[in-house]
Amino acid sequence: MIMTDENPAQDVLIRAAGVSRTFGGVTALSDVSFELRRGDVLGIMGPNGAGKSTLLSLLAGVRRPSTGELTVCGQDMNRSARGDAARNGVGLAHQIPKPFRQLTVRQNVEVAAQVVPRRHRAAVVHEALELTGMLAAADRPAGQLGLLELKRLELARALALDPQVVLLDEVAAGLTGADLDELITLVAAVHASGRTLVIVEHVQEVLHRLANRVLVLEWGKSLMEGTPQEVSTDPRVIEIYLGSARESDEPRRQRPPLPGDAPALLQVDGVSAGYGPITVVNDVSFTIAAGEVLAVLGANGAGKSTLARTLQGASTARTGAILLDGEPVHHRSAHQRVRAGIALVPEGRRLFGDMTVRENLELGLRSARHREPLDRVHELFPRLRELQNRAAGTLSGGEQQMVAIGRALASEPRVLIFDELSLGLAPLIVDRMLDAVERIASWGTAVILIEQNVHQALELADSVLLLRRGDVIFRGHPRDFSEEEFARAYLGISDDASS
Amino acid sequence: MTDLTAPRASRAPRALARLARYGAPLLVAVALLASSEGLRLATVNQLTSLLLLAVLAMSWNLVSGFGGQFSLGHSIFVGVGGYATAVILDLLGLPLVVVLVLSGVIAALIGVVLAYPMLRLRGPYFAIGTLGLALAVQGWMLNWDFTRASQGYSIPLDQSVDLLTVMRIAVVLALVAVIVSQLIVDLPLGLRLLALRDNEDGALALGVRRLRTLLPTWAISAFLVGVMGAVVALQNGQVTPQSAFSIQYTLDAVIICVIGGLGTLYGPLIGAVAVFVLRQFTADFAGWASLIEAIIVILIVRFAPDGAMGVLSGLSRLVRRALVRRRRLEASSSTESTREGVAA
Amino acid sequence: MTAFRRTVVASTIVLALGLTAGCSAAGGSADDPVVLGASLPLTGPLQAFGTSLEVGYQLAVDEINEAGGITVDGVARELALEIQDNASTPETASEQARDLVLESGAVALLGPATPPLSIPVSLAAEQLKVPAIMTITPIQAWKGANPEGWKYAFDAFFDEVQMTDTQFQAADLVETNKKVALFTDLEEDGIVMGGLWADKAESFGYEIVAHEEFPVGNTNFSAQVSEAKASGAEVVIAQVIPPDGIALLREMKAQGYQPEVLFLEKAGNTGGYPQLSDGLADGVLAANWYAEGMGLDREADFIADFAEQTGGVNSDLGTIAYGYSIARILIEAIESAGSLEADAIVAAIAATDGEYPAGSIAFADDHTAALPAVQTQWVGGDQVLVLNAGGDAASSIAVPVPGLQ
Amino acid sequence: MELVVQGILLGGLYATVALGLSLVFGVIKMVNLAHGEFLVLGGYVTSLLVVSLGGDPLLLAIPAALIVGALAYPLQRYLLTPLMRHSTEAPITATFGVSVVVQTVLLLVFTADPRTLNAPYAASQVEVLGVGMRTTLLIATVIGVALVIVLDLTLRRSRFGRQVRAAAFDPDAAGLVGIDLKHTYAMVLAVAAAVSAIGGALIALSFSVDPVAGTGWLLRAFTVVVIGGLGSARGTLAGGITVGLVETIAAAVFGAQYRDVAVFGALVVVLLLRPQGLFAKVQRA
Repeated sequence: MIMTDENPAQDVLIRAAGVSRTFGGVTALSDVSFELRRGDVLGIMGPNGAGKSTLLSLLAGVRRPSTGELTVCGQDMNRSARGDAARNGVGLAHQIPKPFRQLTVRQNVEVAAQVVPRRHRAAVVHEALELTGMLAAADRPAGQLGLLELKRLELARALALDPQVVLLDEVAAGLTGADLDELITLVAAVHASGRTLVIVEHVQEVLHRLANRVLVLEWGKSLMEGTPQEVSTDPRVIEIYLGSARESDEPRRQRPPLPGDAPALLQVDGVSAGYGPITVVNDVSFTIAAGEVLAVLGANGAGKSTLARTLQGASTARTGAILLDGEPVHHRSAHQRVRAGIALVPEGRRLFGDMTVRENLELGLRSARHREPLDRVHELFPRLRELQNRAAGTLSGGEQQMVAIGRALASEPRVLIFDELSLGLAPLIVDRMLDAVERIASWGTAVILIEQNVHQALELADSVLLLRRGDVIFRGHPRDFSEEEFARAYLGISDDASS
Repeated sequence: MTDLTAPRASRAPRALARLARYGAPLLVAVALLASSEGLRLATVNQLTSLLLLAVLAMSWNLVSGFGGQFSLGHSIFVGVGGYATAVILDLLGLPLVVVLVLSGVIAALIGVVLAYPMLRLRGPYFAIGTLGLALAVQGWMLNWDFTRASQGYSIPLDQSVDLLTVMRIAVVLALVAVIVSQLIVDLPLGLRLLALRDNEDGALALGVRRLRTLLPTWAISAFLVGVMGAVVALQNGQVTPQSAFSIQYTLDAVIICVIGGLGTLYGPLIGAVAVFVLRQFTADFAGWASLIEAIIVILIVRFAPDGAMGVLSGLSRLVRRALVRRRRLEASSSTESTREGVAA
Repeated sequence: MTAFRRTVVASTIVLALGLTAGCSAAGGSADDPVVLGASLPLTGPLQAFGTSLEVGYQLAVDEINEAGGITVDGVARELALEIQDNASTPETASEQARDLVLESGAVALLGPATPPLSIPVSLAAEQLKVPAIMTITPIQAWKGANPEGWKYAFDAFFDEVQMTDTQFQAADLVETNKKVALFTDLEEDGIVMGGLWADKAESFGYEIVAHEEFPVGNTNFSAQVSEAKASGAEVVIAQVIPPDGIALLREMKAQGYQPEVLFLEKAGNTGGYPQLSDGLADGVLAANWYAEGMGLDREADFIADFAEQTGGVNSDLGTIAYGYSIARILIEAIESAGSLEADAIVAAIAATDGEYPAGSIAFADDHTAALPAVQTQWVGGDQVLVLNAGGDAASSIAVPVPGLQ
Repeated sequence: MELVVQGILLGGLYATVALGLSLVFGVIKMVNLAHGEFLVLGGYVTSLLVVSLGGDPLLLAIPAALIVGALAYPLQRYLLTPLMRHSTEAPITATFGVSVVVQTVLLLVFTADPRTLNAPYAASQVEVLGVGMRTTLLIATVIGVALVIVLDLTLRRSRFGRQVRAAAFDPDAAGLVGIDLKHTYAMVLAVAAAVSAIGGALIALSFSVDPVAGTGWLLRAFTVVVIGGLGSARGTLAGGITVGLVETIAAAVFGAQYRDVAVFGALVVVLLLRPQGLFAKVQRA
């Protein structure tokens, strides 16, 4: 490998001091400071929306900080242009590998190697391929690779920049078992070859085995920094991952327990789904009855959202069947399933931002004349009546979530799926949303609740589906649900690599 | 039969393949040049038209196929090349080779000047912008005394070139176009180009500079099309703004590449042959010719959107899969193995 | 290795194509008919010319074949007319001209009408050294395209210089204030003729009070018409293509501009133009190459045979007569040369001197035969002769322009 | 002053001509190279209806619009929408093929002769602000403004319009609220074709149409749409008026021969300075 001459002043490769980044009024990252020394492996963790990706994009020079000082490999990132980072010794490997599909593996790596001096190129390409074990597959088109190979290629491409710092964005996502082990070994080898690493990761195992320090982000701020051990035992960290129990003593659940023989309204039978070479949901089966709340739990990347999209029809199931009232619906498109009675409150709400609240709600109606469902929505969320002429894009997150729920309710769904209901919402608002879920279920609607806040979700649920890397690892009543399973699914601490 | 699935091609066959890729077109060209004396004049004339069509398509393919920038402005370079040749021959009377190269260089320079602002546009905006540019230029040329409008700028008869020579020039030009296309794919420039087309963000993140990659490609493409326009002018004996700057040239390039396979090395060649043969065939149907051609284009876009090359590679994949399956079956039956591959 | 195989496939295709094309040799034996080629605008904007010429060419060829064909090298051979449609595009015309000679074995070419198409065909004829005769191609424009002089191509049509006299001569036949408004488009002939009219006006005692220029495909004439109207011109000379002519007429009608005489060149020679323009072109004048009463050879026959087909006695009928005439000249030249040798045929064409339905034709040294332009006025479906070949009145002109009233 | 009035009235016609193109680009994000042929077809179909049924061409333009719209629906549904999944070039190429097909069929059926629509007001004049103006252009402007208002209101107020806006804003989320994207896209092209057909009737009424006239009008429409901002009905009106003014004033200042150069030059300049259009709000990221 080609190292620039050692210079003690360059020993600090990344220095962030009070770095913030805003997107049109929304603060994605606020006042983050840390230092990274040569040879370090820094892990970054935090729930969705905590600012991890934003931080990484600043480090990679894809975006510039709004305020604060950020120096990466001696370069002031406040002044860098697109691609400068790549030329300056920073390699980035993405969560979802996007290779140049029509080029061969070798060519993919060669594209990256163009930033190194001509005479070193061949050596750098060879080293990158060798280190990542892609030498044998060098002449295959990248479009034909499997997931693990794609991840290797992604790493090889980053290494071909001959970087001092390699940024890894959830490279373990979608990998399981032996594949995951292999990847961890590979990343360790990359580190051993003298690179400094920044690893953004949900799969705790990766951080435990690789990182010497972990930075935890929440709401765009740094929550704590410490060793992997310190971090994973810190109650604050556990709380942001699992959610806190509710303060109030009043039980949320008002519905009587579900009779054991309630007929299935929605039946899901052996459904698998994914995108590209990746299988995200594997052989999932469950049933849900009218008025039942099914909590779908699992760590990030476990396949919850993909399951939701597959049920609703936004993605197609590769195998298996989905039956509504015994009627197969898995061949129908999303809009037909809405009419059949399956509605989704999508992650990130997906409102039509330039339309008013009223327009958003009315779009959900099955017909323009049949407006009764809106009365129910307004009864559930009286605030929406006041907001009805505001553009949906200008509302606060909680208000937007109300509109998203209202829009889904307007189609009078029999099955309502919530994807990450509480994501990015303040605790008080989350409370109100979960109250609404209880109300909706009490109307006889079957509710599939995908939720980060495990404790609160369990309070409501009649049954639980726990996913881990696409597989169902627990299905049953909430009371049978053990803390171990929970920890295994979320933090991967007591992982058995042979699964 | 070699094992097609062998992951590793040893060095020798790869070098051989490379030699073949550059050598074969060279051989074909030399064969054509050597046998050109014996060809009928009709063949010579048709071959010239075919080769020019192929050069046009290959050059456009560099920018729009490999580079992913859907240019609707390439007719400008046909016109510039044609006029440059006619005017230089008329006024300066330089040697023909010099005139041709000069025409290409002028087209390339104009190409760079135009591309510099145009490349700021993306996607459909680029297509609309280049189309607007092509029309503005044609509108200007139609109204500029210099171009002699519909009467046209004739190549002085004493400078004119016989059809056999024109064909030889076309052969050499086509050879250059093929070699340049190959080179671009093999060289770092081509890698960057393909990377930009496949995933622009990814390429930029890896330090690929957009303008530095696209501008030279654009210049090469404009050069080839400029020389092609010059040869068209030689073949026709005159240039008029109406025909030399005709949008039809760009559309021909699009049609050929769509039929042959956009962004492939040999797609434009196959497409040019297909379109040429089709046009010979439909010439008997007079007014119906363009209808038939348009319907074929629509059908190809609808049912084989990757063109002839897409169909070919699809077929070869099928054949390969069938071979592999057969071999696997043979292997499993010979070992009496009961384990069936899960991969099936 | 697939790249290698692809290369082989691609090069084989190219080679095979070259070879098959090379093998299919066209015969030239004495039993085969003698082929005359024509690339015609059978579709596209110049369609009317193409279809009319085709009728004329075919008529001449059929006549000869019925009479037993032509004698070449002492053998009587049939004539065959090979026609291809160039869709009104110059580069296709050029391509087809070469193809007709090289592939179809045409011994001579007949022209496609108008300079943009005739010039490339003439150039191809020179390049391949085959005789070719053009028509419906004003001779100055045609001559200008090849300053060194045509050696194999000929052109029989009117001369723009004489033609541009006819507007003033015709205007003299009615009472006007001798103020002229010109409307010329920016096609080559528009520029050339616009210049000629502007130059000549004074010598005829006219004054150009407005000269409006506009690109081809212009639709909005409001500013131009209001300027012309304001200038008080009672004579309007316009050179426009048919759709632009309709737009111009509509604007004139809308603004209530009623000149005494209106010459609508180019557009006015479209068969059935008054109907196409919903009567606005009724009474419009246009220079013409054919009309009843010119006293031409077989005039009555042609009118009887084709007037119904062309919707009246109009320039389309004239185009048939002109097509017939040049085909006839070519055939007679081959006959008199007695061989298919290009130089012999060229010499025979150059020696032509006779009466034809297009007029009396004899080629000058520059290979042009200037035929007189006349002026006609649209009356119903006919273009009625108002100014004869001698520049004198033939019949009275209806004023002011009836269609604009 | 006269120039300004003329430019504005011409702009009204241009807005009508460009409205459909703008709608298609704005909602479907597709460049429709067959737009000009919708216009020309409108002119021809209206003309056929006038010949066979008799009556006022403006009234008959309405059934003609329905016919052209009905032709466009399956085109989007069964040809173009499926192609959009493949690449952005595929639908562009297909619409180009469609435009050639329509042109050739029209040439074969009707020959290359221009066709006009006639009415008592086709070649008459009215006074607007003391400036004499073609009645048809005034009608075209009134219809153009009316169409812009109707389309704008439809998009804003009607259920269908909201579905269209939703589909344009976020095609995936549109499916979530029960919007059939394929049907919506096909309806959008049908509406665009119908509006264009009315524009074509106005062209035939003011000037004339011929089988190959579509290309010229397509480019004019492109200019209008790019200058006005893609996908905005009101922007299209503003763009139409701008182009009308540029054209009229350029013709007066530089001479009519440089009219097209000025217009296309303006197109290129606007594209380079503000690819989203002069009158469009900058879209939020």
